[in-house]
Amino acid sequence: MLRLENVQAGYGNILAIKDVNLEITQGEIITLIGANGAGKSTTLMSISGVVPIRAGRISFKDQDIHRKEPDEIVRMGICQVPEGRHIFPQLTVQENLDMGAFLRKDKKEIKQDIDYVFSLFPILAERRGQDGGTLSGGEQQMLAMSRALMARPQLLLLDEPSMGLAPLVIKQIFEIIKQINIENNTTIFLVEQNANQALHIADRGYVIENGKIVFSGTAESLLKNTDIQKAYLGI
Amino acid sequence: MDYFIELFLGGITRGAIYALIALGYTMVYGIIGLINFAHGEIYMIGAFTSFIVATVLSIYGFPLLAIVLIAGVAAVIWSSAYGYTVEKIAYKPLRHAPRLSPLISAIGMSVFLQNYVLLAQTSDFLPFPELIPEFAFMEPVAHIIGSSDIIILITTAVIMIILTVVIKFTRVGKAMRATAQDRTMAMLVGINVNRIISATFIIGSALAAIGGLLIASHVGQINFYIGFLAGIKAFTAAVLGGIGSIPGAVLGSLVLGLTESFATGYVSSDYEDVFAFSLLVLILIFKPSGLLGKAETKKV
Amino acid sequence: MKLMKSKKLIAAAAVMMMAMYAPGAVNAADTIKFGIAGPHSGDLASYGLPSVNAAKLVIDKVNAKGGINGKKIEMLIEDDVCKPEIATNTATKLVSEGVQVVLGHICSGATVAAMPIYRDAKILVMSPSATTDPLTLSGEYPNFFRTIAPNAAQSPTMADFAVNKLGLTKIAVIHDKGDYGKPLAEGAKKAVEDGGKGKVVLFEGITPGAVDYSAIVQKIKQSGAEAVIFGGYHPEASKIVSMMKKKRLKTEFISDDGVKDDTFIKVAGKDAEGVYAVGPEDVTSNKMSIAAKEEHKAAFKSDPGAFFDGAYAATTAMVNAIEKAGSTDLEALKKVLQSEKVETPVGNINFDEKGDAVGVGYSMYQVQGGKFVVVK
Amino acid sequence: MSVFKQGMRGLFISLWFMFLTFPIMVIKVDPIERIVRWRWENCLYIGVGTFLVYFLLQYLLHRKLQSVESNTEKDNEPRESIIHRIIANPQQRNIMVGILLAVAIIFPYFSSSYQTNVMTTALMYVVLGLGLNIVVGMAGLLDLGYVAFYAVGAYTYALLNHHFQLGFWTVLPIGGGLAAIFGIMLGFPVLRLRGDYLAIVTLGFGEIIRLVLENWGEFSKGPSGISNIARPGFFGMEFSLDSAIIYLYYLMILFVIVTIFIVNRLQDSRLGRAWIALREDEIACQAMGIDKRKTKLVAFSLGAFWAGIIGVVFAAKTTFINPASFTFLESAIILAIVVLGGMGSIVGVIFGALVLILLPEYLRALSEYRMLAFGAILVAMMVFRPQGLISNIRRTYRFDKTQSLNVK
Repeated sequence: MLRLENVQAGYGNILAIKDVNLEITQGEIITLIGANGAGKSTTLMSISGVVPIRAGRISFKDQDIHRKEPDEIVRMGICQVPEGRHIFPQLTVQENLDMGAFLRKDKKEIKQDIDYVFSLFPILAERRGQDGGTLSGGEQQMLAMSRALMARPQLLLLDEPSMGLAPLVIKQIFEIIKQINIENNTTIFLVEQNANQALHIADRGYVIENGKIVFSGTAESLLKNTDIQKAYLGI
Repeated sequence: MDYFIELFLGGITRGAIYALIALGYTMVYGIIGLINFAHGEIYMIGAFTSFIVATVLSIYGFPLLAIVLIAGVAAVIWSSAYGYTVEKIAYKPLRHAPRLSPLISAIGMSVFLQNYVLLAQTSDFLPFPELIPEFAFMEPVAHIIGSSDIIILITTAVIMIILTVVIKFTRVGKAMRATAQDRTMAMLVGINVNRIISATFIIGSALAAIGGLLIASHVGQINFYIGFLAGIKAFTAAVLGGIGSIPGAVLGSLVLGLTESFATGYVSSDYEDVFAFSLLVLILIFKPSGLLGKAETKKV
Repeated sequence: MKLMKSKKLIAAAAVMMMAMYAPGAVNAADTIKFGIAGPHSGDLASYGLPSVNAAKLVIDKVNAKGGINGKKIEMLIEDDVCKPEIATNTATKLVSEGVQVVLGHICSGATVAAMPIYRDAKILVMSPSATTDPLTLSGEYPNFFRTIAPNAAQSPTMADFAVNKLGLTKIAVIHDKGDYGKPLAEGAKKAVEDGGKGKVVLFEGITPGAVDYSAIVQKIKQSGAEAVIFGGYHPEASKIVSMMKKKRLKTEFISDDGVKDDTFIKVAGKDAEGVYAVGPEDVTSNKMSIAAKEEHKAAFKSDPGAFFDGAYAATTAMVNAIEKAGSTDLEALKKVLQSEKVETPVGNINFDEKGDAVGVGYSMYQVQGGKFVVVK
Repeated sequence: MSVFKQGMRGLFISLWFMFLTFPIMVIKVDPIERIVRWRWENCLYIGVGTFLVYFLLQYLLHRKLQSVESNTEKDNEPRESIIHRIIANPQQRNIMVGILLAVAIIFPYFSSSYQTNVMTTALMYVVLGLGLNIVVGMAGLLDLGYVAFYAVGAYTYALLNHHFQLGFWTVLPIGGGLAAIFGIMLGFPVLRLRGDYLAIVTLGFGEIIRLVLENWGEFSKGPSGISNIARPGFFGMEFSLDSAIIYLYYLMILFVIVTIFIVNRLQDSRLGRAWIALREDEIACQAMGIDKRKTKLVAFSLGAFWAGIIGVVFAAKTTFINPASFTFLESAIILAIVVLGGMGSIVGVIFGALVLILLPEYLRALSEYRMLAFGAILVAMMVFRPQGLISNIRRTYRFDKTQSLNVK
């Protein structure tokens, strides 16, 4: 479904990802794990078209997307929940969700989808008139995911959904990720520092170090790999 | 009491004029964080375009109403075109540049546009055709408030309402607010940010053009330099109200207009601007983000 | 330490070199270098460009006849944008290029700033427009002449006209805070007060370029003034006059020669009717002025602008002086200018000891039927 | 992009500009005579001109892209400019400085006093730029009213000279000190404002100072200004005009050297580091125990001090000042010098001042087009080099094995 081949990208004089190759097939959950600054977020931003790539190619459903504008990429069905959530602070919860459906015109189905995300996260329904900036961290994460779902993505990119959240909330979020994957057949690309939790819901995983993919394999094989256990799982 | 009312109405009219220009500043600032110094020049170009079109039409003997409408539309079209082009040339390539670079680019653009109009047209003051007639029914109160004041007040009020509705409820308006609050995220939900920024410049320029037409017709003359002082004042008004905030720009403009009017009326016009700027300093000392500006919540 | 030492050495060397320096002799060229300085760009260009045209007309004629005593006149045109700090650069540039006489500058502030440079270089300067008093009256600039009367003559004319001619006693004096308008207004205020009959009920400055002047007009109304004396230029004057008409004020409006400009009538339109303005004495019947205007129309296909007559007169007077004196030596030129009358568009003039043109004064005009007409 | 496609694009852009400039360039009306002149030829010029400029830009862009590509292939290190390399190498730097100084010293002997005068003006702006650079470049405080302090210095000298016949050298420190006090007075209430609010307040302050000078006639002689200000003397020696110009020139050279020396030391001082840290992250700074307010105030008053000093020089140089010399545009030009040169970079500021002040003077040949060109150049410079002509180089410390071994 999504394929990255020899992708290079960076900011100014710094090359954040040097050579990234990875592939996702329809319906999978894959995870990209790595340390701070390894190039995880840059990879996602390159896919979304926010950070232009310097070399290589990115294709989605056999179409090159690396020269497309971010809005065209969203239109094709790739949606991202960025690191730090990026809620529109002065828009209400409702308006934040409306923004998620920005490119859609089917009012009726939008209404249905709103009901659907409220069923996933009932707390958001209570807060629908409140400004996004006033929500707690966990609620913001829920809102960010809901907003992304409003675009009915085929591929959902999640950047560190567990960051800064309480363990109980993290558990809930990961459960819902799995649920989204199963219920909607949404392909999920999960970037995490919390490797243990991520690998437990993922089908396959990649490990990135200094802008290069160093390991890849099924989630189970990664969980068993001793190097990875030492470096990322804290075992 | 009459004197007070006269000064009050004069101040409100002046405030309304500032508001039309200040809105462009505040919208552009809100969305890309740039003090668009060339905005005053866009206003001047709007006034010039309407002057040229109106004079040509009146020479060819068009009726007044047609002149007003065509001149107004032409001013809006060309000012917007200039606003759009200026953004594409001078600001868009600088999106990721250090913060002060677009500011210098804006100052350069302002100098350029002034001299462009000076050279292509003239350095002389030109008489602006009287597009707003003196209404007969206004005659009894004409010594207090003129017809053009009324037209300015009504137009500004209507534009404010339309703008508020557009920003609050339309797709473009929502996209503008989203882009202003978080540009990266706006991209990620599928907003074409470049197009929204262009739209902001176009709307801001259109408002400035209407301002240009109204003010030029009210004052009765224009030259290439009118944008500079009006621009600085409108910018002051926008900051006073809290830059980036649309109701703030309107409130700031009214406060500024009233302050200047009363300062002239009750103290001395020598220090009119001193009062205006002192008020600004005072308000910012006690409310560092302006009257209606939202204090920036910085997360650490 | 080593660095410090070398720096000291350099400083010492610099001072020494400077002391040795002597300005190189200006090479005697085979042309007469005629400087023209004033605002040729920027917002005040419309005051400076007519002088350039006037000088061109006169000098082209002289050159066509073979120049003065076999020497052609070469024009050096420099822009000072009416700014004092730029005017000093302009003046230095002209002086270092070996200019021998200068027509200009136009604005008083720029002229005052530039004069010491010309004075030290002993170069004759003649302005068609700089009216500030000290230029001639202080006696500090023996090389300065002008074809326009000083403010000292203008302010009393306005005050006297309002109080004695029109018989109005309550006067509002307004100015544009500028280096031209404010001293004029102050002079008018003093003249009204010294006259004893009139009373200044309001004295204020307005901000040029402000979006509207309704507040000050309301204030004039509130003060009960019967006449407004305005010191400043025509853009502000026309805005105030229009606003006064809009507010249905019947107060008389009297202003200076910055307003006595056809542009004022063009811009203010029918609101200009009845406005009084002081201006250089009427030259519309002067044959040379009419001829000069025709020349301008033929050469530039437009009507001459502000200070055209004065600039034409100044150029004529300077050219005449160079011819009669046979050199561009300041003292020789001064002698001719002070002793011999010359026919110019502003009359048959010579200059007094201080540098003001004799026989150039002010008269009062009123806008009647779209034209400035002399008030008898 | 194919040539045909580019051609179409160029054509489209030309058409757009022909439309854009249509009312202003083509129609000229005389509202009094009621004549309309249609200047269609201008439309043609704009069209052809735009088309050519478009292709020129495309060509330049193409070249730039190529060089970037070949550059990234070679190495990922950013390429250093020649100037950076010279600065980095102390030996080359000393030679360079020596040559520059020599040129500066003999300059008046090869040029007219006009050239010297213009150069003096440029040098004044070098110092002004360096002063503002402390505030904007180092401490990151956007100041749009810098000219106010310049005015304070100029009026200090003009008034003291006029009323008490105080000499240039006596007033020089007074002018600077007074400006610094004004800086503190302004800085005290406003420094807690965030970036752009600070900018507009400083702009307002600049205007207030100018308006007071304009209106308070009893104090400042109002708009008529103060004339006959004494030129600087040299131990009681008086100069002729030509020598005075040259004397001032050398004086400014000296000032520039002293300023560079001090600013350079400041940059490396504790204070300088505090400013830079403050510019980067205020909150982190406070957490590190930097007194934010005091540090900012020092930056503000130091910047003001330099403006005051140059104000005194300005008054002495023109011998006439009035409030019209201290408008907002002046502040904007000084700010442009700092940004154009490259924020925070001393060499950059010097270049910026020379370019921005000398350019309009030498563009005089273009007479009425010079301000148009000035505006266009400002925009073009920013678009093509937003980091400034010479961007600030961070001091890097390289670990050199051989050297460290030698030390042992």
